[in-house]
Amino acid sequence: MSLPVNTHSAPQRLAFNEPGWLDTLAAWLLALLWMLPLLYAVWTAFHPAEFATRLELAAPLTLDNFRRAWLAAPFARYFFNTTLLVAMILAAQLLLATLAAYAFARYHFRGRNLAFALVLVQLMVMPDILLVENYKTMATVGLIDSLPAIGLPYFASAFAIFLLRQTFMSIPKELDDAARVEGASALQTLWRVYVPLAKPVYTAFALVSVSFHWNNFLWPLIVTNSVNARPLTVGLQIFSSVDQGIDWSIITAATLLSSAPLLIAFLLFQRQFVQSFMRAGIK
Amino acid sequence: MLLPALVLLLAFTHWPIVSTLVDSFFSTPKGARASVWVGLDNYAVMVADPVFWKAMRNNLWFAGVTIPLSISLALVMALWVNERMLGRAFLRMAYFTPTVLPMIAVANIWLFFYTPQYGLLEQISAALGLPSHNWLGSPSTALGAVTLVAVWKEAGFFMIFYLAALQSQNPSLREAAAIEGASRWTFFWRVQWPLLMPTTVFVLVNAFINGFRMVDHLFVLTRGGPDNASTLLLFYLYEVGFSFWDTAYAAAITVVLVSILVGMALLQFFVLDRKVHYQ
Amino acid sequence: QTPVEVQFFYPVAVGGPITKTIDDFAAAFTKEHPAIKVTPIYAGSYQESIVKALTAHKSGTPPVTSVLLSTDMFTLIDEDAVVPFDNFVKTPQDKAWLGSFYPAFMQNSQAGGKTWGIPFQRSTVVMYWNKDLFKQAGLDPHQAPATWAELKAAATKLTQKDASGKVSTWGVQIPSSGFPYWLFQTLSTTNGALLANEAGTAVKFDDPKVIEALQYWVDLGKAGIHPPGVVEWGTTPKDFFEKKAAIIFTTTGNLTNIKKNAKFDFGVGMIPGNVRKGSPTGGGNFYIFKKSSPAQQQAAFEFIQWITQPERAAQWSIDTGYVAVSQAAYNTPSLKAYGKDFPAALVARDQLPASVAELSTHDNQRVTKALNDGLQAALTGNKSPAQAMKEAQMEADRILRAYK
Amino acid sequence: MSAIELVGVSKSWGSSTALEAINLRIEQGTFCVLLGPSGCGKSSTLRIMAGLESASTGRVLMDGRDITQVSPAQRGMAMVFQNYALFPHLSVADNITFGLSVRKTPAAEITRRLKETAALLGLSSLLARRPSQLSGGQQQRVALGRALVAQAKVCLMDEPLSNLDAQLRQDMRRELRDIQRQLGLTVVYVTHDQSEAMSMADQVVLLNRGRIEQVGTPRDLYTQPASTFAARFVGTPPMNLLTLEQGRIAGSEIAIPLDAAILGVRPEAIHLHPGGLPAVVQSLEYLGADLLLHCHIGNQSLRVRLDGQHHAAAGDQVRLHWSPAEAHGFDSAGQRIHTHHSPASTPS
Amino acid sequence: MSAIELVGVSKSWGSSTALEAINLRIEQGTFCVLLGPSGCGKSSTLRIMAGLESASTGRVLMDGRDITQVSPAQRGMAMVFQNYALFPHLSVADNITFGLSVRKTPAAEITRRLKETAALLGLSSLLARRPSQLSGGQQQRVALGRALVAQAKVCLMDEPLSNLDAQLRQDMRRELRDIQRQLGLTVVYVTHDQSEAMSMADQVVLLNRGRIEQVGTPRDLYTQPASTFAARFVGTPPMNLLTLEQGRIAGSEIAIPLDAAILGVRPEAIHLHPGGLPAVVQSLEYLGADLLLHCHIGNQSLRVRLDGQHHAAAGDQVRLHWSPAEAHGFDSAGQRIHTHHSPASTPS
Ligand SMILES: Nc1ncnc2c1ncn2[C@@H]1O[C@H](COP(=O)(O)OP(=O)(O)OP(=O)(O)O)[C@@H](O)[C@H]1O
Ligand SMILES: Nc1ncnc2c1ncn2[C@@H]1O[C@H](COP(=O)(O)OP(=O)(O)OP(=O)(O)O)[C@@H](O)[C@H]1O
Ligand SMILES: O=P(O)(O)OC[C@H](O)CO
Ligand SMILES: [Mg+2]
Ligand SMILES: [Mg+2]
Repeated sequence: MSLPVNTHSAPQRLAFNEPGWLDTLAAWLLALLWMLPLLYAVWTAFHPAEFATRLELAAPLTLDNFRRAWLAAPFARYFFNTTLLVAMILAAQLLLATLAAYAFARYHFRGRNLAFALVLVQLMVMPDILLVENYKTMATVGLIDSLPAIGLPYFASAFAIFLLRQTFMSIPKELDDAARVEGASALQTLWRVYVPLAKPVYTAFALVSVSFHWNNFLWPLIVTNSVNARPLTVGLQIFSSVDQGIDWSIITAATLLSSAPLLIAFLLFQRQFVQSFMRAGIK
Repeated sequence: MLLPALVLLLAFTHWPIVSTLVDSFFSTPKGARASVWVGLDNYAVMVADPVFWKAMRNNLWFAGVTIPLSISLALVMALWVNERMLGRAFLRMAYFTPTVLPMIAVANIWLFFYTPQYGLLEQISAALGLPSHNWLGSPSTALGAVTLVAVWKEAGFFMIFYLAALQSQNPSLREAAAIEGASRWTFFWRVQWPLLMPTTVFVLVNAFINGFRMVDHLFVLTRGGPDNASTLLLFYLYEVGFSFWDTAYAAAITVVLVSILVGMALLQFFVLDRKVHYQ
Repeated sequence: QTPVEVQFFYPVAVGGPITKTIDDFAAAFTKEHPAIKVTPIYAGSYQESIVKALTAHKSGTPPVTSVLLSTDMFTLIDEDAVVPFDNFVKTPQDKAWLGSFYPAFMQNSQAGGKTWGIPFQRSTVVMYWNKDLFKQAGLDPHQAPATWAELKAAATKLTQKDASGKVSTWGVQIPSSGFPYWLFQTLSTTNGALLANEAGTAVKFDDPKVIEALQYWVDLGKAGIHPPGVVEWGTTPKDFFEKKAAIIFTTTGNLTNIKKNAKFDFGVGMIPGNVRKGSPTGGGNFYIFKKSSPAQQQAAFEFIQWITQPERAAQWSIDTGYVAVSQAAYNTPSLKAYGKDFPAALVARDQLPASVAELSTHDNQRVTKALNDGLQAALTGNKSPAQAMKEAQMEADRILRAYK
Repeated sequence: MSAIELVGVSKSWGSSTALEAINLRIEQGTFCVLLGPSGCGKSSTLRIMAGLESASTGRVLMDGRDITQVSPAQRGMAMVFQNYALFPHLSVADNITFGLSVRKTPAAEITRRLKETAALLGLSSLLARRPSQLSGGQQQRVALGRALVAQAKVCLMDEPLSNLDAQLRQDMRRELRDIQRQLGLTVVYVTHDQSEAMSMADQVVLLNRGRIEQVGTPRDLYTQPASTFAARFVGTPPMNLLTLEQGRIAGSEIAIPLDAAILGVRPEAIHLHPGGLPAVVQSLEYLGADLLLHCHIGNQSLRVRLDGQHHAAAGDQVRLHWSPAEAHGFDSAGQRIHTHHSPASTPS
Repeated sequence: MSAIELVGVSKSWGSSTALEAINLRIEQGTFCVLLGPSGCGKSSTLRIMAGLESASTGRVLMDGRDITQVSPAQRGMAMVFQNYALFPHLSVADNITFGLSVRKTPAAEITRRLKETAALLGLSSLLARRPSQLSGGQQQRVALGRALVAQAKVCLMDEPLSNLDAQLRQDMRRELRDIQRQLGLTVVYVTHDQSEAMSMADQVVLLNRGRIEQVGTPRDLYTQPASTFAARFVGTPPMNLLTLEQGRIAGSEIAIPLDAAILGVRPEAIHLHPGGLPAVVQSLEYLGADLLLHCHIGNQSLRVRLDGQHHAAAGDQVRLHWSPAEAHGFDSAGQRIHTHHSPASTPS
């Protein structure tokens, strides 16, 4: 630890609070390493195929890979499916979890602990693991190859219930009392007091949920057969199926295309994202 | 209020768990042949199935490496970006980015990194004059290669949790420790780390679940090969269930997977949780 | 009146704009037959397509028809998923059509006296070689190695190393991911072994001739003239373009792709023989699914008939490199002209007489996985060829016991 | 007729009893303070009045009507919570009108009442802010606004000033009292701060361990504490309580002409006087206006409040004197012995 | 020699200045209180002494040695943080001995000192508990223990009592003072509570907007406030400040024989006297021992502290009197005018 030499300079904290230059260097190296796949993808996607495996600074830029990728598979449809899917799942999760969490947080009823334990089971055993049985269920109810089939098993999210319950419990009971004294019903109180107060948690959860389901692969792979219901990930995998011989340029272009919405959203909102995580107290 | 959520949970979590267990005692129906009670036959097949054991061993190795590695990296990242460091916002973003990228998509990029002869690793090792290596094509490195991808994917996600926890720690603890003469290192080991324990448990549980759930990249990178060197339980389950259509055997494998996860849940509930909460 | 909708899954396992070709066919057919609407759905690799199709079948909503590996026949029959074509073959013309396909392709299309699959996207494995590299190595660029011994000798000369002793070009490259058993059949067949019986109920992986063939493959690697470990099917054409491999084995279905992308003069040849010449046939057949309505099945049948007509088959062959499925197709003016101009396009067909059926058994996915695992184990040096094949045999026997 | 009446109200939590058969009348338009130490049952009493908690036994009457079973929303009482319980996500305006909008009051009416209330409380310029952007005093006024806007006749307040700093608390006390008088509200006000109770109340209800210890005006409580508990609880510094043993101050030879077990004298009633009782100064506390002496007589200690201009040092010998009228007697159970006349007003 | 000396210390945060060239000497073994309103720079001053913040300009000396560049760990000062900053995962014992074990003190020595400190602070029976299992006062003592066990000569405390309830705060003040005297510590103590400063300090440093307003003993500050700021900040209720216009109380015809712009009189210095100045009672505050009258003279308002036994009502006419010695004069800039003799001790 070294101390700042010049105390007459602009105010600054003392050394015990500062990371050393070695830390900074290491942190940056690791960051570059972590970015490498993305950097490579950007490089390849924006250059002609000949440069996919060669890094030459003089390589010309092109958008042709994106054009080719876009035409090679029904990406527009995939985007539509994924967007719809993610929105549907998120809406259902938020609605169901809000109601359930409120019941767990503020009502005392018989079997509450048992019910909560049942919810917690799903934290561990996620629907992905139970794909064989869930597939059978979907087949029985005739939902295979539809967006609801992809979404249904995730509609009731134990994680969301757990998180919201924690949050609701941490909301001062007095706010609930105040709302009741002011004449609000239980649902009014939930909607006008609890939900707005849990906003950071909703944001954090929404981001986790959206990125999880935008990226989810195995279950959609199994329950979808056709373009009608196929989400981006499955479309991308079929598109880049290694058997065809790998055209890195077009695959990276497609990869960037399909992750762009999340990536851009994250870049734009990364501050809020990290903060809402912190405020949500997910820890 | 609780009903809709509970019904869905019952339908897609609890019922499948029970019916998986039941199915694992029956044979697979095929075409005209209906399924019949076979007792423990499916488990006997499992015990004798070298691929299952290979998948199990691989999965334990995969989890055993991914969990500590991604968690310790996450911790280091969080400690870094928690401090006032040059380009902190960029660093946070860089570490976190893998989390938002679809695994199935980035696996294609990693495939390029690992490709023999002209892949990135090859180009780097060539530049350094190292011998070339077929990373995904050799049994000795295939599993390691897919594990590395998992670590890359997970660390940033866990970092966020650590970061959130660090930020909620009382900043005067650091000052108090400084006054008491503690170095940064002492402060970390004696104050920050113990206080992060609940987060570590949370992250640990998540890492554990992911250790048995993350198989997307296998579809692109190795498909479990070569010679099952990189196959994992869930991937094998997928193959048995949807490639071989042996649903009864798949049920038995599911039962094993569920038992592992539930076992972990109980361990966490009864052991870890007790020890780490201070408030 | 709404047209009958025919959903149709198809796979792609080679490079090039296959999807577009198929879409064009479907559009053309629908234009000619307004009462039928054919919707092609690209379903991924062969592996993924069979999974999709069977999944769909199990959930009660299969596609009406699909192109799937010819080798999936037994599996599809066992799952009671498909109907035989004999049901639809009524008129003499139909009968003539059914008889028009190359017999080699029908080996994997018929069982129990019925026809379950109609050849469409069919292939054999052929050998591609880089004439420039041949010249550099002092070999005759017009003369491909014709025997195992010649192949090994040529590959030895073709293997190039850079200053640091690292191999920059491999003499020969035979892919071993995806469907290693199929490429292995080029070696087992030429060594005089057949891997399975016709009924698909027994295999002979531990035949000494099979082990010997595997030993040859392993030895190519040990000699340092074939890349070590498992070689990707998908990147093999790219390796060829990049001159990382001088000779490759791959499907004739990649021909058009290679023709377009190779920036050098290349040759296409039959698989080098040992005790005999030979190569497995490969590729996909049309199947009609049981759970679709009779009207849909009939419509699918019409489509399949239409698309396998000589002109279409010729067009398909030119667009992709796959073998046109009937002799008549090779008599069409377009394919004749193409073949004259580009003789390489005929090699696969000329290889047909020596060809054998692709490995196909009941519970095909599992049996082939057993063999694939064994092959990979041997190629990566984890097991000796003999041990690997013995274990694969045991596993296959266990799986097939139920079908004896 | 009294605005609120509790009849035999008790409350238990499982096996522990928070309130024991409370009987209490609060007259319309008065400012009634529930005073007592932490855990004595003040909040419980208030919450039972509000309907937020149900009484284990007993009845709650409002204007003579039994409302024991009526839900909080329908009692039409307003309440100000200890930490204000402002909705942090709503603006000041929305906080104030929350109840009106929940009750579907017409928009024009809401606007009108909001304007009036904001004007009354001097909040007009702050209506768009969030609670977090307000000072403690402003927050307090918003909470008050929310309670007032409904124009409820009864307003319940649970330690509304306890989070404010000294200066602000001082100002708010006055403001609250003014508003209560102006609007003729019945206010039930909970606090554990005796000086707050003294300076604000019409009627003080002193609670101790779930029982009512004393009810009366501030002056009653100060000048005629009904028990040693009341004597010790009201006043800073509190009344000195000296144990008497056989008519003498314990540990000394000083006889006290009082037939009691405990003698109470307020610190400000004690003066330095050459003819007083001898005592020793243990320590001092300088408070500017006052100087507090901590003295010993026998083995009893007592505090003496002197003018701040006095000088003294630890160890000094002093002589203390108080008039007999200032001596309070308590029996060994701590109950007041009513033998002495008092210069204060008679009990109500 | 002074234990701590600040020489021309200033501190800015970006463009805003928290401290402006502070010069301050704190003598060894004294109890020095930094007093001032929120944001005046108390914590900044303390943190600069501790080395937790670096001064923008100026030097910090300790026993004459320049320690401006020395790290907090090496200054050998102890510090008690406002929120205690106890390590929540460590037991009381481990919290107290944290510094000793970090500094590799021998185990036997640690045990011995822990025992002593715990005994001194009455923590002996709590050593195995976690901070979360302690009451606020106990936590405060642990924080103190952690600071004392190191046997540092200088102990810095940042509002250590602000989280405690009134009773506990009262007790802790005395306890702290006792310990400081007993161990001969130099204590620098930050508070914004003037009564705390008055009752504890040897020396009070009154800060206002980053400057030192006045330095002196509590009595100095109370009896000789150097400015209207000091006059208003010290004392409850604070000194009345009446604006004079041409020698008269503003808005009245009452002449005051004082050559000043502002007249200051403490509420307790005013008495009812038939010959006094006429005033009108606006409102009253009954506090038991005292009765506060809020009165008007002209357009100026002032508070009068009377004995609690007085009766009065709003609207009463009263006559107020104070001795000339109790009148403080300030110029229009708010600075004290030293014309009057004072009965208090001479400034130090
Ligand atoms: N929800 C509850 N469950 C169990 N006991 C409770 C509950 N609420 C209050 N109590 C108990 O009832 C008693 C009275 O509590 P109450 O809140 O009325 O006290 P209070 O006088 O308001 O105290 P404070 O000044 O600390 O707010 C206490 O002993 C308390 O522990
Ligand atoms: N880290 C900081 N960054 C910017 N300004 C600061 C910082 N810390 C303090 N200040 C500013 O410096 C001034 C003095 O702050 P300081 O904390 O010393 O006040 P204080 O007297 O301790 O107040 P309080 O009684 O509220 O704790 C304030 O105006 C404050 O806003
Ligand atoms: O690549 P294809 O289409 O020639 O066919 C490959 C084989 O049949 C796979 O088993
Ligand atoms: Mg209370
Ligand atoms: Mg401060």
